[in-house]
Amino acid sequence: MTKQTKVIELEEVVVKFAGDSGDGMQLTGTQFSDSSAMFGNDLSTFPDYPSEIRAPQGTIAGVSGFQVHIGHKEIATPGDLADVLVAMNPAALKKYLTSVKIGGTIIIDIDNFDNKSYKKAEYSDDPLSDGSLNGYTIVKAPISSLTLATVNDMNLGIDNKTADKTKNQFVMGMLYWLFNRNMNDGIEFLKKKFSKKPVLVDANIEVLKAGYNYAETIEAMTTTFMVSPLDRKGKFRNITGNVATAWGLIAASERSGRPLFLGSYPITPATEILQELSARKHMGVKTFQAEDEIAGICSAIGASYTGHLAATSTSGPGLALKSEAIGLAVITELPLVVVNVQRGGPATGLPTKPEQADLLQALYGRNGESPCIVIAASTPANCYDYAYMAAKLSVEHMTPVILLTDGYLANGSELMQVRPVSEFPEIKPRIVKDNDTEYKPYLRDAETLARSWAMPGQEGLRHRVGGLEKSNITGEVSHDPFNHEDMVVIREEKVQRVADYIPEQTVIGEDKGELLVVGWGGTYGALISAVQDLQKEGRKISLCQFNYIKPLPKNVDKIFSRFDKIVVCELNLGQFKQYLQSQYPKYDYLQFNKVQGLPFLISELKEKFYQILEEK
Amino acid sequence: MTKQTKVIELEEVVVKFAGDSGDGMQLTGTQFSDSSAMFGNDLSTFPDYPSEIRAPQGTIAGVSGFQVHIGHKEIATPGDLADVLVAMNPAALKKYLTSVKIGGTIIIDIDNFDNKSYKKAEYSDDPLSDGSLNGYTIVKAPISSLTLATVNDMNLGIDNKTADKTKNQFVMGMLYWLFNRNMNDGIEFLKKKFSKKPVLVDANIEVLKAGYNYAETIEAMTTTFMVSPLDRKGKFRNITGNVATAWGLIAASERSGRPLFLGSYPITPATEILQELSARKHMGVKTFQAEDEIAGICSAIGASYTGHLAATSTSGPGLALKSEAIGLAVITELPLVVVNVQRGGPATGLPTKPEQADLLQALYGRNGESPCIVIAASTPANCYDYAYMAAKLSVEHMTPVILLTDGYLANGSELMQVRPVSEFPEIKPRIVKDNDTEYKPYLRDAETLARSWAMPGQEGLRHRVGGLEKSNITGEVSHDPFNHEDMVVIREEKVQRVADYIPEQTVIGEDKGELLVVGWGGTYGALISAVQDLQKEGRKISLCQFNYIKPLPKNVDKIFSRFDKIVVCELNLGQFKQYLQSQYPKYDYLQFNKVQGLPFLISELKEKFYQILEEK
Amino acid sequence: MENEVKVEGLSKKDFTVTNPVKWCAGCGGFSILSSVQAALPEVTEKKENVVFVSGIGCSSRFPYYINTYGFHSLHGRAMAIASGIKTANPKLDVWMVTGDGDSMAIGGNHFIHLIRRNININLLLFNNKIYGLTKGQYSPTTPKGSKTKTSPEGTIEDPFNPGELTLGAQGTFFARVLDTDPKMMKEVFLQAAKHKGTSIVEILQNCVIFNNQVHADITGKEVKDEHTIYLEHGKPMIFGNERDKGIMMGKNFKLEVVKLGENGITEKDLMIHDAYNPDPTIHFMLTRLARPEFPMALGVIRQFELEPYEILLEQQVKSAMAATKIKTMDDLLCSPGVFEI
Amino acid sequence: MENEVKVEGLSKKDFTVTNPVKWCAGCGGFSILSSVQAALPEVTEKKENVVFVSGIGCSSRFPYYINTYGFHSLHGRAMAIASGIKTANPKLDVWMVTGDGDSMAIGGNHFIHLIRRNININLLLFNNKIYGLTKGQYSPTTPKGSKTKTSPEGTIEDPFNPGELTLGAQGTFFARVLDTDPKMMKEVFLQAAKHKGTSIVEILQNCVIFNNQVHADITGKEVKDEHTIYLEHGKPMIFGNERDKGIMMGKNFKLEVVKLGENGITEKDLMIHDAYNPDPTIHFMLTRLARPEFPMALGVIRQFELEPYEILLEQQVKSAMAATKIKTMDDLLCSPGVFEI
Ligand SMILES: Cc1ncc(C[n+]2csc(CCOP(=O)(O)OP(=O)(O)O)c2C)c(N)n1
Ligand SMILES: Cc1ncc(C[n+]2csc(CCOP(=O)(O)OP(=O)(O)O)c2C)c(N)n1
Ligand code: SF4
Ligand code: SF4
Ligand SMILES: [Mg+2]
Ligand SMILES: [Mg+2]
Repeated sequence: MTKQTKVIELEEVVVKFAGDSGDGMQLTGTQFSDSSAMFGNDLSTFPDYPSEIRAPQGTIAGVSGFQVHIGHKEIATPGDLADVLVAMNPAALKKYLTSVKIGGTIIIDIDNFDNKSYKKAEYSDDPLSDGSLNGYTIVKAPISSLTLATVNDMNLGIDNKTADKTKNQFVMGMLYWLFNRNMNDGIEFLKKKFSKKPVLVDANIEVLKAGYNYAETIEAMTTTFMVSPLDRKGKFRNITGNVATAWGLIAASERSGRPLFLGSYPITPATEILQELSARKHMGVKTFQAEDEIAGICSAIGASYTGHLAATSTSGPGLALKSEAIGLAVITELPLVVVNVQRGGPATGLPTKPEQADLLQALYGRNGESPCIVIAASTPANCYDYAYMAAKLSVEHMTPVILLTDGYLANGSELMQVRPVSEFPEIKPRIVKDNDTEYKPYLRDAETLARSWAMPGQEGLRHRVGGLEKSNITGEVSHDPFNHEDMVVIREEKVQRVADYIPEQTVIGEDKGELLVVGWGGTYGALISAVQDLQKEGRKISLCQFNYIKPLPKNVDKIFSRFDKIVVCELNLGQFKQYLQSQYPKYDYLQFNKVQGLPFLISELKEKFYQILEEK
Repeated sequence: MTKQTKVIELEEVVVKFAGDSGDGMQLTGTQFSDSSAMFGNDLSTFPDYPSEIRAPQGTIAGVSGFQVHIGHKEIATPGDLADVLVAMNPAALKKYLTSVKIGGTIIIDIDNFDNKSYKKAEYSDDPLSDGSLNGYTIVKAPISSLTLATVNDMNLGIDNKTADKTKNQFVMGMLYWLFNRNMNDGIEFLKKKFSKKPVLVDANIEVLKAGYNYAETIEAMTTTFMVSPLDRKGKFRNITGNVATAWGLIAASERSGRPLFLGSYPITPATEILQELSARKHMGVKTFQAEDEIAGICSAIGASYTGHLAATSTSGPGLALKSEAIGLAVITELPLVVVNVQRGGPATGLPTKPEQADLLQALYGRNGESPCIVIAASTPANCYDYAYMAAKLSVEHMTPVILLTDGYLANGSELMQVRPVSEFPEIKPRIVKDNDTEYKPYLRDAETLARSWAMPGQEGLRHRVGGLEKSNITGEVSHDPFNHEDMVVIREEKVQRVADYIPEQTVIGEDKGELLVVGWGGTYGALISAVQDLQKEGRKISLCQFNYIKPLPKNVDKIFSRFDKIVVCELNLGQFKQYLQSQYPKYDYLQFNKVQGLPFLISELKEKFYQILEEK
Repeated sequence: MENEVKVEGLSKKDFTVTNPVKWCAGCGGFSILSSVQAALPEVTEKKENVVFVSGIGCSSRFPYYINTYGFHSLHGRAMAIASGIKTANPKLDVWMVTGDGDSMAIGGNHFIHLIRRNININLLLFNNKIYGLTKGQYSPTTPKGSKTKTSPEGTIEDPFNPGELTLGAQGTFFARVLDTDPKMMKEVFLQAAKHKGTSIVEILQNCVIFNNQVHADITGKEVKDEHTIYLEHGKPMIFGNERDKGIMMGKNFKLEVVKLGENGITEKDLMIHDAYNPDPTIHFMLTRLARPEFPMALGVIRQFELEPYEILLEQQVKSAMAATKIKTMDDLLCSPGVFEI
Repeated sequence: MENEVKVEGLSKKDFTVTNPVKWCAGCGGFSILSSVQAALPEVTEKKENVVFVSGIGCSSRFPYYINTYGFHSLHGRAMAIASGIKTANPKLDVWMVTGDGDSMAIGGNHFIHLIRRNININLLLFNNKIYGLTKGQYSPTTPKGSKTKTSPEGTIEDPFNPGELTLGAQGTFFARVLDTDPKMMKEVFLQAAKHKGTSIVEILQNCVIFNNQVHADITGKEVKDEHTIYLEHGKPMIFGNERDKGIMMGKNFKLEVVKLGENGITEKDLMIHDAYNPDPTIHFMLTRLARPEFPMALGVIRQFELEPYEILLEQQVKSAMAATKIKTMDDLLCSPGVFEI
């Protein structure tokens, strides 16, 4: 098949798939991502589910989207705007038109564009003729009807409903053509996916080919794109933040020799961590799906007392419910990893949308002086690393760690390079030997102030823990005023000393300059993209993205002091800014906040940074 | 009975009663306080219960204490050290000896001072002869035996155990004599108290008289004290912080016309609020003793939806459990008063001890951006005023208010002047009229940004509230990004605008000077006492005690700017300081913290202030 | 929100909304909603008095789909919120909608305490035996062994039976209905509404997406009459396509399925359903009847009148108010304990 | 904490502590503690394997008073913490001590879920029908009408019966004992310890300070034998000072108290206690027997063996581990889905 069309080489491309919840757009998106990854591109993806399970067909509320950003270079976000939109119905078009670059390509399933569908999508005019699509390349493909025809022609005895479900392969076929990809990958994928239903393999492959051929045949698509592979070698996986978090915990369990226990209760967008670990019994993982969040964390505290690497996973409302029990882990000085996948608040809020507004809750949301280590992951793949570190710090310092991620990291995916577990730092739990006659429950390590871990079943170490204030060293209940003050100070100091065990804060860019952009957690992708764009233009701008929040790395003051201005960018009203203000009061912190349940756009960040750089 | 003894006129006196949990010291203390109040003294009291219900008799753990500070002048605290200690057994003496002023008077029940009791009290030597009491006036009274003899002599058929229980009246009798009081008050009190058991009236009166006569007769007590009445007029009550809180809510209910509903779960030291309101059904109050703290607050939110003045009362661990539901009240914009009586944390911590470490939890302990009004009472009696204000702000601004008190205010008592309810500011709930065709659930008042209150049962106003983000004005569920941002900002702004409706912050002392002492809540008594002492010495020191915490009063910056130094004093590790730092970053805040489950001593405060004033 | 003019005589239309109902096509919720809307005009006099409270879950979206006052609250907390509403204002008709997770996982404690207190609330429990809204994890009612997203090898927990749990918590009213039978639903909803006290109505609801056909052995058109028995107070326990089967008390206090006409058995030998029996033992047995040995019991299994909590509280308040001289805050402030100087 | 040398053959002394036990003089807790200490040597082989978990309350101070591993946790959460301990390490002997408030007020949800999951934990429920530690408010088991600090006019709530609640939650073991009867306590604790699954032991405990004599009608020396019946599996239900009374199944499936020898009634007419019956109906009736009509049932009322949760989980883990080729993290990272560039 020789091509008549022009091939454009691109550094990066953003494709968005959108359709009804039942149209299989999540699957198509994943399939396209995987094939890009195998081809050698870097990538980042983000799904956009509706908040109803299946809102009425054809309505905007029912549209499900999936965005993927692939590149010949390193890719840090799923992209601001799409180069290509696949819109399976008018609702999808309406919802996402503003997310397409001017001049972008829009592939629509013309079979679904009729007056009835316009009405459901709340269009008053026909969008195909009202001029609203001027400036875009519109490909009107009869996807549904050609799919049906293809399958019916095969006489496999497949009913129309099932046949219709293969139409996402028609779309895939068109994209294979559009991106000059080898269709064999797709064929292999389908063979595996439907290995138990051979009829479906055949049907899907046929539809895939039909899509490819259709794209090649029609004249609407005169240009195709080529995004060449990156020049890098190694093993990679396309991984979501939630799976990476689960895996990081498994890795830490293996390295620490402590079996993994997760006590959890399902909640969007954290549920997949529980699901993933429930499917990992073959790695020796035990999961306990509790009756609620409180039982989730409490079962984990119990498991921690028995010497397990214990974790609990949740989102904001669940973290609120766990507050009291986190305090119990603080005062019993037991290790515990609390994963909080942030979503829009307050209360139930915007459960499917990302936000960074649980930071102050993580830091302060408990009665009494109740310090925890707080860390945050910043990309889907490094959820693995920070889950690992959370576990390491927790068992080595004998105190709970709150790991913050968010719905954007959790559901988004990117390529993770596979590194052998042995390359990760060792984890050394402070386990007491049987019959150690020196053992006292609250005897502490001189450096870290961590107590030791003795577990039921061990001989000669019987002791009790609990929520009442304990006497230092002996661990007996104590109402002594000075002991209480000592213990309050020790628990805080123990957390502060973790600063000696974490990496120094890095600065991306020059270590001095006009503007230091400060971010934390999941905004990394957008911030680094925006900052690097400005750096390329020669602006004196650098990025300081925090992963360690409590304690802060030791060199923060030194970094901050070398910049003329500091702007703290967050998806909340300024929580990290407020925290920094209280820790390093001498700086003036500018702030840039967005609380829309959406990630930062690179464009809006750049605009803000230009503006700050210009205000002298 | 003419007196042979010297009468010393005193400005103020601190008396401490201490004995076994069963010795009735709480009752004796209260009786002494009441009689002092009726006599015209000002006063402040504080009980000190053991944390076990009845720890073994004679042990230090089982000692129950009650301190009362009376004065011819205004009294702000229960006092640092006691002038007079009544110690019913050696354990009581051991526990409280260091709480007595050098030169003070110690009355002991000599009948209980024997080797067996010394052992229980962990005395290795006889304290009466080992010199440890040198420098004190020791009155060795055979309280138990004389009481028994007195009652037995009456032949009333009272058994020894019951007779023994009257011994606290013997102590009272001695104190009536010691303080030159008219015993008729005591007799009247006993007649009322035992009105249903006339035998006990007689026995108790006889024992009271016996104590008086004994004191008069023996030579050990050569001086008596006279604390003259204050020169003030009016009606007063001796009231604890918890009762005052309950009553403040009742008053607000009456003034707002909204019936009062309390949903609560018992927890030390907040339980008495529930108990007091449960006993106030005659005022139309409904209380709901819930199955847990979450049901407590949720039932109150339900009641608020029906148009009740709704409240929930708890302490730190309970506040943690209520976090998620407070967020629900924030997003539904329903009025709700959350009373949090702080105690020592973290976790169960020191449940019977006061602390101020729930401040950051009150401010930030919820998922998402979830602003509440936060206010704090500062004396037992003004719990009444701030409970009233909490209710007023909540129903007028349609948002939850967290009222912070602490175990020290809650159980302590002082005199409250009775003011007619009409003297308090009006409360105007924003209730919608039936069939108001303009009504929209989230339509707002232009000034306060408060929405209106429409309640089930009202015609033509059917609507829904809930925990998902709502569209401004219409109140429909909305996932719109910009609406969410608007609503997050509006909810915060609504709370900030409350600053227009609260009094300006007052400064006690000059409005400029060398040192501004900053405190908040229950430390008022100690801080004002210390500051006034230094002011009398001509030091340029003033006090700024905060009751309104979020929002802060509008004139704070102006006040702070006029002092050379600011020191923030709190019973935690510096939570208010941290908050001030984030709100007014330009000041250097010194801090003085104590986390011992104990209130500040006036003496330690003065020492600190001297030191700061001297460091130039 | 409604801004319309009041009309006399309520009809189903008074309770319908114009906004779209956003459950999945084929969800059991639709027919339940419609049955509730059909029942309401017959049990309420003022539509303004009706309040629907729910927690979080697919089922808990209900208040948006019915034109009454409504509160879509927090996951598991609807029982507590509804308790507050009804206790504060006993005049309201308080209904609750909840799921098997909402009421019996996170909300389990409030569920049993609501029942124990016997607050007059009508609770509709959409039992689809799965967490719908979070997309398919097992719930406390999921049958043991089920494979779900969080139990890839099958669950290892025995499920709650909502009926047994209700009776174990001192329940005064329990009924079970099918989402496929609007007539039965309406009938039972009316009885629930009339019951003074907490009425628990378990509705076997189909979730087409995550647990499709989980109740098929009960609700399937062909099997329903053979696999269920609809209980009515005072009537003999008969069931079957041909209404030729019945339930009898057998030996050792075990229930038995018998065939009418066989072995000389007639209607008179059958158990008569006594929903009003204060003793819950037989009701406990009935809630436990399970396939394949028995048909599943439907209808009102227990209905025992006991003065509800909010009425007893109101009585205490009223008599306290009548008995006191302390009527106002000023009275209280000047009540004994005050002294004048 | 113990730093002593291990001795073979455990005795009560191995479980006693030297620190003072700080309950009020006369508290029912003392005799319960002593009975537990007496039972432990007979049911545990390694004292290091014993863990006592409690919530918050007077009763929950228990772990400080017994020389074993212990966790004094949060109010109401002991069930969840103990579940985590036992699930994580099934080799441990996990005991729980809780109060009526701790287990059935704030802890109610964890209580019913622990029971439903049937985790092998022995739960000792100190039922003094009051909140002791917070000084005398009513609890979910306080008899209706009781005047307490929070119910000055008497409570208006019907109490839970822990037995009924346990059975309603699919309980496999329920027993009831008296704090005044050490022999009975020890016997029943031994059976609870041996039961595989969640054992709920309700102990009627006296609180001398806030609820003195609340159980007097049951525990009083003079009335005990007349007012209680001690049930033993396989034995006829006989009671009374003279052991001349029994319980029979009467008409309409109602239990009846009968006198042996009267109306020709002999032992053979009496019910035989079948604790092992999988069907809980009769157990449900027995937990409900109440004065004055009936004696209160004591002893092991239900004991039905069902594989506990933690064992089923361990089996799933073991077979998953045996079946997989993915054994290490490196294997997992390189499992399907990986690609090499
Ligand atoms: C505190 C909290 N925890 C968890 C969740 C997540 N969540 C929402 S609904 C739900 C379960 C829904 O199941 P069910 O109650 O059976 O309702 P259904 O969707 O099946 O109707 C869960 C776990 C939440 N919203 N809030
Ligand atoms: C979260 C929380 N809420 C409330 C309390 C207060 N509290 C402690 S024990 C208790 C009730 C105790 O009653 P019960 O469980 O019956 O134990 P008992 O003291 O009678 O043995 C309460 C309400 C607490 N410690 N923590
Ligand atoms: S997911 Fe299931 S329960 Fe939820 S709306 Fe869809 S069909 Fe109904
Ligand atoms: S208060 Fe009651 S339950 Fe608590 S220790 Fe004292 S007697 Fe025992
Ligand atoms: Mg469900
Ligand atoms: Mg109790």
